[in-house]
Amino acid sequence: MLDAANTTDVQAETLLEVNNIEVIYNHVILVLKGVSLKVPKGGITALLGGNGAGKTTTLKAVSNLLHSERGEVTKGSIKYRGEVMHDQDPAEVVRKGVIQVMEGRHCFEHLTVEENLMTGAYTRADGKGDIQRDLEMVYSYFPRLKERRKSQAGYTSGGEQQMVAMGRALMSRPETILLDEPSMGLAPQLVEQIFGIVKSINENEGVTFLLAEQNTNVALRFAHYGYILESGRVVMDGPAAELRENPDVKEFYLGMSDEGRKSFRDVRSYRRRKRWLS
Amino acid sequence: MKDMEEGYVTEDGRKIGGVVMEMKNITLRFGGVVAIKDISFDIRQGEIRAIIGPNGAGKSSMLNVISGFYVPQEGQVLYQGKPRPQMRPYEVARQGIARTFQNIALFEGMSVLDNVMTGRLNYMKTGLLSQALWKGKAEKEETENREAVEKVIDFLEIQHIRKTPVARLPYGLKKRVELARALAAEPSLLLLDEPMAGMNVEEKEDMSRFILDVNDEFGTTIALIEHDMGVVMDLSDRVVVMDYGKKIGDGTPDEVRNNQDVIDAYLGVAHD
Amino acid sequence: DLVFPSLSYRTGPYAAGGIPFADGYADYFTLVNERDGGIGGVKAKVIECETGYNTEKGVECYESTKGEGALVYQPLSTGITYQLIPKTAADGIPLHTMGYGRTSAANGKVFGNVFNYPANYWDGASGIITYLLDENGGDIKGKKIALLYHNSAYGKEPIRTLEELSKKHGFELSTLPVDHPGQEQKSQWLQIRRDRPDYVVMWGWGVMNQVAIQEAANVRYPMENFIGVWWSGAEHDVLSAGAKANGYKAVTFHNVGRDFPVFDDMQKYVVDKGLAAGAGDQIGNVLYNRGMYAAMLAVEAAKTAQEMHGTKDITPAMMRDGMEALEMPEARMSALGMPYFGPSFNVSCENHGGPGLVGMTQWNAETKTWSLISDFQKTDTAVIQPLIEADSASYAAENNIEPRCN
Amino acid sequence: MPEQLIFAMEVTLNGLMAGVLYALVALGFVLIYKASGIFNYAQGVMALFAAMTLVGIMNGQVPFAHLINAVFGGHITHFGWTIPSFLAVILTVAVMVLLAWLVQVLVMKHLVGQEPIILFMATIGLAYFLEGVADLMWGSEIKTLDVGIPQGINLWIDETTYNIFGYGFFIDNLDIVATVVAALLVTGLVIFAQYTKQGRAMRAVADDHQAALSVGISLNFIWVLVWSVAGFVALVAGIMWGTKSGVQFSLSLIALKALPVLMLGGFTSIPGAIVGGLIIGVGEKLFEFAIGPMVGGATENWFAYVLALLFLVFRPQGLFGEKIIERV
Amino acid sequence: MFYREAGDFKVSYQDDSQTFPIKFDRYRYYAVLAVAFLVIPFVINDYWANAILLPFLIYSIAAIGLNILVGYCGQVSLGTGGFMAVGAYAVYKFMTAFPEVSMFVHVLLAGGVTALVCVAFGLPSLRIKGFYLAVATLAAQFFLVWLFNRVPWFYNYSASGQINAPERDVFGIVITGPNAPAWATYFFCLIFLTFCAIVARNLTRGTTGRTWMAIRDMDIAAEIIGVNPLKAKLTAFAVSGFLIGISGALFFSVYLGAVEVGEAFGINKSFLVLFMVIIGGLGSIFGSFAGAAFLVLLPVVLKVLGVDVMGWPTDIVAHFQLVIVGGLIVFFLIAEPHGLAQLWRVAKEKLRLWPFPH
Ligand SMILES: Nc1ncnc2c1ncn2[C@@H]1O[C@H](COP(=O)(O)OP(=O)(O)OP(=O)(O)O)[C@@H](O)[C@H]1O
Ligand SMILES: Nc1ncnc2c1ncn2[C@@H]1O[C@H](COP(=O)(O)OP(=O)(O)OP(=O)(O)O)[C@@H](O)[C@H]1O
Ligand SMILES: [Mg+2]
Ligand SMILES: [Mg+2]
Repeated sequence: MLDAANTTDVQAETLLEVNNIEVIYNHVILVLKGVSLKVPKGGITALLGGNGAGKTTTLKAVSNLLHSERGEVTKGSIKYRGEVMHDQDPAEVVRKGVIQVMEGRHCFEHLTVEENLMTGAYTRADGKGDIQRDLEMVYSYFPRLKERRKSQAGYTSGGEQQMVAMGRALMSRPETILLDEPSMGLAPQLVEQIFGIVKSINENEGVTFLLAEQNTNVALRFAHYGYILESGRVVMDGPAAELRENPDVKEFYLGMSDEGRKSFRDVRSYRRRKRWLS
Repeated sequence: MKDMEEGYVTEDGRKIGGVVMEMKNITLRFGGVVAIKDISFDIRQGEIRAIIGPNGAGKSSMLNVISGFYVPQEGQVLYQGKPRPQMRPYEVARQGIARTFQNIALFEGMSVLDNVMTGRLNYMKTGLLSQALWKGKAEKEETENREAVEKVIDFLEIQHIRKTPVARLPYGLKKRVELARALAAEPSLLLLDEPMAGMNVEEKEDMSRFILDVNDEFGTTIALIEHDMGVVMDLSDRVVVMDYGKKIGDGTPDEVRNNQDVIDAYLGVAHD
Repeated sequence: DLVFPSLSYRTGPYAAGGIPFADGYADYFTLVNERDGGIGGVKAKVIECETGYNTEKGVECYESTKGEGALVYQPLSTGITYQLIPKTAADGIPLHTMGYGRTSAANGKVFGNVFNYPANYWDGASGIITYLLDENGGDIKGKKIALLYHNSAYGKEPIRTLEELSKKHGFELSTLPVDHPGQEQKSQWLQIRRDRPDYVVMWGWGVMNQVAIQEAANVRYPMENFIGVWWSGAEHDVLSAGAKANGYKAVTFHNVGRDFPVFDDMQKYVVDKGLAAGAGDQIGNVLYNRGMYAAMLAVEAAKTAQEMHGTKDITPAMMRDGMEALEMPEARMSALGMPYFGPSFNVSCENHGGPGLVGMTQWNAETKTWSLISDFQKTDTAVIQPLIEADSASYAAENNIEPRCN
Repeated sequence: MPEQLIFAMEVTLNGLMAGVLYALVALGFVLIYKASGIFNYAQGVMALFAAMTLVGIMNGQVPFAHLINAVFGGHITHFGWTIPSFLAVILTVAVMVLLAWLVQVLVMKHLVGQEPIILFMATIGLAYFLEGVADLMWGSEIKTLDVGIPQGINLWIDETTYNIFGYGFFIDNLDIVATVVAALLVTGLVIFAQYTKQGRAMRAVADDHQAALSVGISLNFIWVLVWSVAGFVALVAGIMWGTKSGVQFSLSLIALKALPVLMLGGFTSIPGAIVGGLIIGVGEKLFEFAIGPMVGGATENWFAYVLALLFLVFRPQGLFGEKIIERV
Repeated sequence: MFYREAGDFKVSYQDDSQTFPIKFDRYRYYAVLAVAFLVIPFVINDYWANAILLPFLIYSIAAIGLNILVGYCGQVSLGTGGFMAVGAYAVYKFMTAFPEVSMFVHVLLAGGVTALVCVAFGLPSLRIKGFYLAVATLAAQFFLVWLFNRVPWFYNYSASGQINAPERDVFGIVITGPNAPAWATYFFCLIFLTFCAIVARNLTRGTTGRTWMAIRDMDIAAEIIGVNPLKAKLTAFAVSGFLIGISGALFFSVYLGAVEVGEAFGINKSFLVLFMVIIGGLGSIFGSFAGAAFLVLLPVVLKVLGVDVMGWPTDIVAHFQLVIVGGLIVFFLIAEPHGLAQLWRVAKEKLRLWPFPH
């Protein structure tokens, strides 16, 4: 099994620092209640947690996409390379090298698959040749996309759209990628593959990842460090390897009991919920 | 393969009945893209039937064919033994087929309660006039259906968000509300398109429990698409495997798991 | 104070026409106040209310001003007039719709409160035909006349009269409606170009006028044979077509130009003192003159009322009496510094429309002036009167009105 | 050739020309719709505003003169100079760019990600606002616009057709100029939208504001760009229509003539605007010519819409519009 | 502190689905009704009735009608002016043909006729969606106006082509024509508004309303789960047409008394009602009231402020009015895209949390 967690010795600089932020939607709905996290350069940091824990919101706070959802950061600070990030145009954030792959794909429906990928290169100033090379690279990662390059993205299957979204982000040659649920709706083979790609990009090109993921199992296998979010607060954090061994994480996030993996059939009458905070 | 006429008995002792829905040589094309190529399979009364396959294999399209949203160019759909004439999707729904969607298709502008109530359209019969005056029949009907819906809401444990607009809900809860909406219709056949995508293990466990309970308590037949092999292997009675629009496998989870074609096309490594 | 509300429109699609009229109306009252110290010593007060040519705003304006002791309404919109006819009747306030509004209101027996002297639409239509008869030595049999009209109640007004007249004089009438606002008249003008009518008569308002004149120039229709009603004959209607508009004609019920002594007073007492309602550059424009004429008639009616009732502070009811007894001989106009500014006429209980005297004006593109090219002539009452009787009779029947003046 | 047929030909030709004029207005709509999914109701008022500004600049009018006079007293109206039309057009374009920027900063920026109907509503607010400002700025009286575009019958066509058919066709010079201008504009815009990076970004923005932001497309920039171009198109339309009918309020109503064109051609298609314009122009003129006299005329307004409606029933996205994606 | 839902328990599902589940709202609603029915008729004068209250009441009905179509069913319509014209001409024909029948009946019948016309023009909505549909409804707008202008039968062959409301009464009280007392016209419209609002509320909280909203939010999914789109859309068109027809009938017969179709029911009317709906809040009955009040009152207030208080020339005020109305529309949309109703809801939500933030 691939195990990236033993590369914890990278004592890299902190690229992204989220400091005790609070996010409110619509002026009334308080969603993040003081979230802090650090993303070291060149690392893969995972953000774990159940539904509605606030993972997406955290990522959007970083990429400054909250604004268009009528959300705002009311407290705390977000710094990228020591520079304060909020109040910056989202496009500016991308130009700084931080790009987000949004949850739920968000492809440009009316554009073809290839045009979608090309929009990823919008902020790039380097020549056509480089962009073309990267396009080929994306196609080599996702051969399925090459087959469908001329189809309108709106008509591709859910998984294909997920690949488009990933590929589009790669096309911008980012320094940091915020990945929101990359594995959602992907076939198991592809999940492995995508994480493989994440890992190789991370290792070969030094791209930093902040990864929100439900699939804790895979995420902890590839990430270096993990934060567990619940109801808008960070309830636990630590190196991925440690988290994997934590009994609570094991039980609630990995679905393991002492006897190994539980069958989904067996949980029927069994039910217990543990929450660190409620 | 278990293909005795009158059904079979599962390992845990449930009785599976005869064929309720049969797809015969379905072919579906979109312009040049062939989404489904000559596929046949059946769904039996009371079973949990999984459809799996790589992305873009045509699984969702298959559900859409069953729902009547896509009309296949070739092939036939037999429902309860009879060939189904071409129908509008809402007529299909009236026959007792309910479903959830891969990209959540809730009515964002409505509360959870209202969303679930729309699931009961089949049971709403009063006329416009009576509703406009909100007296007598209309009010009674509303109350009766509300009771039924509340049962579903209780069952899925979403009481606390009853009045919340769905737009505000996190992904996982939305999926659950969608299931509630489908269940409210008290369907005989329930189609689920990736009901557990985007959930963590704990939530998947919850969802599995709901699915099993529905199947158990109401005897609802379930067809489900899912990428989590654990879930598929544990829950389903029989599995169809699709790849590039073709059927490459059909059988019990164990049979499928050990099918080399399936391993090559989909699973990658053999899953335990 | 004597209150004269002015329901004006300085915005919206017809602002270009509404502005000069409202300026003229207001300025004349200012002049009377400044020069004469008011009407019979009582100051006149103009309350301006913007309607934007919109009927609902018209209602709001009416309701908000009627309580201020309004003496007479001049709404400058046929639509608002229709609304106000029953309302003013109920409130006992007179309504003066000069050259617009409900034509059959000329019948004072039915419309006790409404006045449309000195001329109405049907007079306009008839006046145009009379003029053409004169031009052609009294015979227009077999001539083709096209009516290009704004496709609204207003534009449809002349059709019946013209139909009657075409029966009587044997000309051929064709009608060409133009939909609001009237910017696109290609079809109509292609048809005119094909059919080559001898004359084109226009019932337009707003942008329709400019476009029609421009298109007439484009298809080289002889401008002398193109005649508009008085709402299609102001400077701004012809200016944009430039030299090509030379010779265009419009029927009128008052004089045009700046050559009247009253304008010297206007300059002195109003414009130079900075009291003008507008920029003061509209004086002498056709619609300014019309607004001023309307104000003058109102002032004279008020004076008549003051004399009749022996009081300075007249009520709307007295004002009504004054309007009904109004006499406008030439001498009176001359005395006001407005010689031959309009036709001489008297109003009576039966006839609220005056004698229907109309003249013809023509545009000179070089000097950029309109000039009166015919006398104020009588229109064909034999044709018009029965129409008025019929229409007012049906109104009376609908609303259970007992005829007055018996 | 029978006379009626010749007339019908003339009507058809004129319909085509009228269609081009409609298309000029429709183009502005298409641009903004394509770039943001906004149905820009203010396009008509923008044409009015542009034309008024052009006239105002040419005549050396003092902006807001009336207001200034009313508030502070005084009688200023003109600076006392006139500006040649070419220069005035450039200045007006600059004003339209400024306007685009203001619209972006003050309005659109705050409405990113809202539903289309909300954005539509905002443009209606903008239309009101702009109309009021235009009137305050330049006065609401009617103005004559002459930038030297020839107007009136084209004699050459008249003569040529006379020699062929025995009846000289009427074609307006202004329409010919408009056709040439429209052809240039459309070519340029098609190239821009389909083949440039900004064009692609523009279409991406229309599909999904958030996703566009997430890949680093600056909505600000794209929208200012597009609104500027739309402002320029509005100016062109304003010049053409203003030359025809004088510059005044009614100019803003030409938007209503552009809507059926838009619908028929497809909201998202630049060539569609032209083709739609031609079909509508010919259709309504022919209908008025052939059927109009039987039903009392003035059919053009509604017929254009009914015609477009008929097309839509068969192609709900218009002739060239992007297919409406219906999936679950 | 006084705005609470805690402690306000529901013991039955009927209670829970009532119009105002929160007690405080319910009392406020009764209070408003009481003032509207028992106080205003006694203090009303001509100005308030004709310049403010009648247009407010009538536009509220129209806005509710359009809100059903646009806000609840998601079918954007720009044909409101035309449909109001149908109501007006229908009531005119009924009034003149059957003078002895009560005005209540006439107005309701006019609503019915409009509903039919509206359904006919709603048919294309099955294929045409979004702004395409909006523009397509303009066909109805222009065609209807043209028709009423063109065919003399509609205006009883009157010379001018205008229609005039003859004097008609209800139970002996004159409510149309110039002699109708202000309180009677007000009362008449108020009754219709109350009726329409209740009908609209009942429909929107029940099955029909849910099918409409389902179509609005996601029409394909709605059809797949069992909503018959044809039925849903056409009932929305019918109900909307019914209300808009009533408002058109009242607009003509009670409020203006005389109309010319192109002017009173032109495209501007369509836009005006749509503004009311959007500014008030899509999918909210309360919003329809708020929107109507806003757009009826604002110009009057601005006029009074500008002309009467500041003493500015009317044209400058009129231009400023445009600027301010436009500016406010934009401002409100930015502050709260979901309209005044949502602004109100958020305010309530804050109030409920008060004094604790969040
Ligand atoms: N636009 C919004 N308006 C109001 N509330 C919102 C909005 N978006 C998210 N929320 C709320 O914020 C909370 C956190 O949502 P978020 O999407 O960040 O969760 P998540 O951890 O990404 O969950 P999931 O795994 O389901 O995606 C949820 O309770 C949700 O209801
Ligand atoms: N309406 C459509 N028009 C054109 N192509 C379509 C349409 N619907 C589906 N397709 C194509 O058909 C193929 C099958 O799509 P489908 O959505 O059924 O895949 P899937 O098996 O559900 O995949 P996933 O697991 O990624 O959801 C895809 O290649 C898709 O692009
Ligand atoms: Mg999320
Ligand atoms: Mg799928």
